[in-house]
Amino acid sequence: MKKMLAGLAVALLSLALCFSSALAEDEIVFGETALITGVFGFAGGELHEGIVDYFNYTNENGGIRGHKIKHVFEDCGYKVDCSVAAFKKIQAEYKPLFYSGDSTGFMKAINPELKATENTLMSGVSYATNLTDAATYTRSFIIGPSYSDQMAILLTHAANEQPGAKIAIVHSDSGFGNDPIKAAKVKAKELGLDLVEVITTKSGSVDVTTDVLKLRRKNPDYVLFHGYVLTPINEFMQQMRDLGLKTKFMGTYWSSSELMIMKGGPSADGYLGVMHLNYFDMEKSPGKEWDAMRAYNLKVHPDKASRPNFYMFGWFQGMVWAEAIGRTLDAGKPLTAENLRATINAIENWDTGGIASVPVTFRNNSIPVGRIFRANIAKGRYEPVSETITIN
Amino acid sequence: MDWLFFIESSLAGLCTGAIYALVALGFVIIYKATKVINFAIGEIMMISAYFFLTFAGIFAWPLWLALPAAVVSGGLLGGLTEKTIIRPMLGESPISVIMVTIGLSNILVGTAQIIWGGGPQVLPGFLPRQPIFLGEIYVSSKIAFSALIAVAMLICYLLYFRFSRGGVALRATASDQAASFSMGISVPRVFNFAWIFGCMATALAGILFSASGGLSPHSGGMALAILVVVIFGGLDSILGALVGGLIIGWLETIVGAFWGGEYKMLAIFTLLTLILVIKPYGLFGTKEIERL
Amino acid sequence: MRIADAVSSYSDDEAIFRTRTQRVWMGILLACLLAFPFVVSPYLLFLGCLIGIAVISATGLNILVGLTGQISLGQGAFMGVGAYTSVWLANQFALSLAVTLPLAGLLTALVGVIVGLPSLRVKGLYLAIATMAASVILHFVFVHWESVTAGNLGLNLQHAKLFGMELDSDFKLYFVIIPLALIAVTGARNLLRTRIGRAFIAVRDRDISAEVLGVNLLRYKLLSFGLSSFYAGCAGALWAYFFKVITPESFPLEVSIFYLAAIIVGGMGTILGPILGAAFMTLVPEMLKVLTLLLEPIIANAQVHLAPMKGVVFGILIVGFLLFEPHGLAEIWRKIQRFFRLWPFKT
Amino acid sequence: MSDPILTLEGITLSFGGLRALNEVSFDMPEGGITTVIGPNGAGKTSLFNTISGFYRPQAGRVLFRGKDISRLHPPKRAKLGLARTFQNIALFRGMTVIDNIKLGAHSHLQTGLLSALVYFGRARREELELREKIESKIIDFLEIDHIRNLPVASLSYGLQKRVELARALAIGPEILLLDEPVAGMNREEKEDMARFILDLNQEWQMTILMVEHDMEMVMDISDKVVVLNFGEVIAQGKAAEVKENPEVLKAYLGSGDVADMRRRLGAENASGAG
Repeated sequence: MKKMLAGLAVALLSLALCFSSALAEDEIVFGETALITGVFGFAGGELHEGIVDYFNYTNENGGIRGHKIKHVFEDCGYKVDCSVAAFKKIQAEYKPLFYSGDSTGFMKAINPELKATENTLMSGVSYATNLTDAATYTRSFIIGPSYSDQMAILLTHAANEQPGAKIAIVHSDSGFGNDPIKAAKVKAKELGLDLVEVITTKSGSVDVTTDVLKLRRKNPDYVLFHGYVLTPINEFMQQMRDLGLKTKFMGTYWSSSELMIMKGGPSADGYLGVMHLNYFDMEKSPGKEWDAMRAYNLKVHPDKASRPNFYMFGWFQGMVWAEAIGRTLDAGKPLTAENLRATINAIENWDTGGIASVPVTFRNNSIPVGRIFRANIAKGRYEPVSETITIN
Repeated sequence: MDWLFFIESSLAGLCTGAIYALVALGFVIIYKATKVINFAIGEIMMISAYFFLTFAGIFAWPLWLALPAAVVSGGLLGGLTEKTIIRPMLGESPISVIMVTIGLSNILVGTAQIIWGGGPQVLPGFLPRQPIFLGEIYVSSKIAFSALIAVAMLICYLLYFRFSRGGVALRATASDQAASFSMGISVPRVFNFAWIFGCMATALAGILFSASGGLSPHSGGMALAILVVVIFGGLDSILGALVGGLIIGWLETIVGAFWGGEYKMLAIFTLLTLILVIKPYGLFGTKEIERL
Repeated sequence: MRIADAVSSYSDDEAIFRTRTQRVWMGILLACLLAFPFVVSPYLLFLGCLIGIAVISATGLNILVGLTGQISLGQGAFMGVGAYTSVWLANQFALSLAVTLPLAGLLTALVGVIVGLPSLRVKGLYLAIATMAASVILHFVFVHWESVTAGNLGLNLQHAKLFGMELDSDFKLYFVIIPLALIAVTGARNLLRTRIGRAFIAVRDRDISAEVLGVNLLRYKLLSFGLSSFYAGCAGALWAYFFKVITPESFPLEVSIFYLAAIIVGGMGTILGPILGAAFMTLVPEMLKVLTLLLEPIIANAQVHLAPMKGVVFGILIVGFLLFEPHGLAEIWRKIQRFFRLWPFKT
Repeated sequence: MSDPILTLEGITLSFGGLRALNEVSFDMPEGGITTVIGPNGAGKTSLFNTISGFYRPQAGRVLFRGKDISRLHPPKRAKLGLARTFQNIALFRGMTVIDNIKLGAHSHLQTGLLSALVYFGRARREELELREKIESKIIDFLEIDHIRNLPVASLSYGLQKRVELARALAIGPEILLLDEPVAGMNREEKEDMARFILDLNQEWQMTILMVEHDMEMVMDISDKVVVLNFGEVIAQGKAAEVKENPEVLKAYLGSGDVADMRRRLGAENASGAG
């Protein structure tokens, strides 16, 4: 009885505390619904650390034009109602300028709310094709090419390497997995590629044998994977290699991390991923910012010598936000949503010092640009194999 | 109709089915003894696969040691579960017992994430990879060897339960608890024993699945099909577990091969609905006699 | 301290609130609910609405599981049916919430009755899996009936309309959700003191005896499924109006489990239980976040490291309540009441 | 005594290969007390279950006031006025005494779902009327007013039996089937129960069919006794006649092969014939 009352008191007290934290005058606030738990937690956790590290790094180097960054976040494990709650809480208390959303569902759900906020712009983990609709999503943008654009980049690369090649697409049966499939079919036709097979697997699929059998019969030159994080990709590649198939494998951003493909062993060698960012591990430095990031990571996380591409995503996202604010301040404009939006839309051929693998240009709420990287299993790293591919 | 493809798919499906049968057997052993439907079965598979990863991958034990050690650890986890949270619930309403195992599954997922992190893992390869060709017919050796191991374990179990003292005690308890108690069988020990053995079968299947399907704290979802298998075969029927496992494994694979992966769950759950309408207690389950 | 309840007529004895004290407290509670949206932050207002929706759904599930003793793992999918129905009706015909909500409830009730059909032949564990099958099949329908559901893309919804007014904020929706939740709870409470409620409990406690005593099992099991799904459908419709977007992934199996957990933690088979359970289970993750924030100075990066604890705590709550307080929060509340009723004479 | 109110014609019921009832035929005079006796496992409870419709006999008919009710579902039979109590008390443990009794009246109430949800109009009126009726007739009569709001689980065995009787009365029975109404009671409780049964029969003009082991009580209050053994009627008639029937004495009261009989009956019990 007494214990319960005490518990209640603690809970109320903590609620009160949580609403009383003061905000310093010239701080700029960024909000985030992090994705630390749940099915995508392993990727979201790295992404989150990338964001945190970038903000700390910026603060240690004087902030954005002298403004310190305050970062507030909550973990929601991919649950929309929780994310909405977190957004409202952070919005009520801090009115952040930028906010990172943790799922496509959340970013869609929050859109009306977001438009009603004073000054908040949102980007996040989603590359959903819908979000490129700038008329509906006036306050959201994508930090990279949309899933459809990613597929288009991969297909373009295949068409360049081998005109008229036979293509198979393997995707998961989920909102994420189904997103770009229609667009990809159209694009393949446009590029004169021969789409021989589209395989839908249930998410978390265990046995890929029959799918491999199908692929063996069609013997495609390229297999494109999309919609996987805890992938059956390795199993696909292994069985197909065991069968002696010479197919090349490709995958979209979330399927191009070091966490899965590098564990695939020899059969994963030569896997092609699409990235608008550079990887954390590169043969030679792509730029000054990249060096600074590595040095900073080494300083604060001496135990983590390598990072997957999700970390880069987080760092880059923070960087885009800071750049938008910096440019707006430089232009002498107040930090309103309209001004920030205009600044982002105007970003053209921005050199990120090696964080992005391409010059950054915003179009259609997104950065429809990418490069193809190739997995070199022996060296344990990805290597760029294509020039910048831009989708119009 | 591509008959070669059909045969190849059927073989792959039956191999998956053999592993399903192994999990289902573990499930049925637990159900027969304690009347508990274990919704945490997928998570026990997942944790056991992490045990194997730890022993074989991190401690670098040889396979002959790591595999049995992981299986036994999975069994001990089952025994511990029975002792701590299942035993106090015996005799409670089915809903309470189901929910306690669902609670357990949440605890196991969180624990796995805390201990091993949320990232995907690849188990050290211990299955042969050379493709097998039976004439024209291709069989993935990984899945074929998984099935062989599962079948070997199944046979051991069946022999054990038929001929050993422990097996007799288990069967006696399953058919009449009060009578077995009066004959000097320690019913609580049999319960514990059933959980240990049931979870050992589950653990092995978990390792086999993860060996080709990859592993993460959320891999437990793979066990959803097992619930279909046991209801389809009959909750208290070992024969039902074996036949149900093979049929469901086969059906799932064939539907996936010919219609697409998105129809797999639909197909097996539709079959489940049909069987519930036609034979409410599954193919081989016994109907409970109701009394006033 | 109260000594006894003086009751002068059967009508008084059958009333929900038998004493003056109870009525006064109820009045205070209503006043608080009314004042709530005027004084709290948008975040707490959001949580208030969320709890209101959860209360409706949990109360419905309690009718089926707690009162009638039929296990269902389909509550989440039923909410989905209600959500899709209301969104489709609202988008196609620009109907008001006053129309879409009952229609969503009715259609869901129909689906619930169909899903409940196996309950005539199977019980307990078999029924649990049968309802799970229904939710898998419904999920498939949500994904693949693209002309109605738009598949994986999901549907967007404009602001709800009611009597010519746009419900364009949580503040306005609150005044729809909370009264509906009160109506839902009162309905369940009323049901409990009539022949239907008694028949439900009789089916739960001893179905065969109930049948011999004149209760038609077929009718009451299906009635319970239908009624429970009606509640779920209404809750789902409100959920859709509240979040303004639905996808097939909005209503996974976890939602069904969440509601089962809520009525277990709250106290099955009582009226208060689902209310307390829905509120508690909605607030626990929020409380945990606050707690980890407080631990931040002590444990570096506590927010990140303790995140997986949420699942563990959810599991421990279920197991812990089942093992140590199977009658849930409602029972704890009763104990507190008894304590204060006797206070200060007995401590 | 007048025309039979209930007639059984050649009832045969088997479970798997086991025959629980074999060609059972007898009838019950309206307004009388009929008692079925027989050793454990003779098929008495199966007979009750057949009459209330829970078991479907393979052959034979049940006639109620000359009308064949063999195909009616249990709830319909309850509505006709076949009320019963159970050998092992079957009260609803989640309800209070008064709610248990009210449940008995279930089939006579009309309240629909909507009315029930708002508890207004018919629902309210009906509930209050029912309460009034139960209070004035049943609760007073059975002297259970002090426990009406208690949960049934907290009551003593004797009181639970009494509540079960109250619930059966709320059905508004034409025939009251009592399955071992005084089993397991102490002397005082037994006397109370016997008094209630006699009152019901004489003052309420109620027809009663009873299964009972307590021979003293059976012989005291029964108008007619039916003896079952191995599912067959071996004798029926007035108590005094049956008592002297040599067949009955041999099969039921005789001691010679009782042990053997019990063993065989035990086997039958275990296989679910009850």
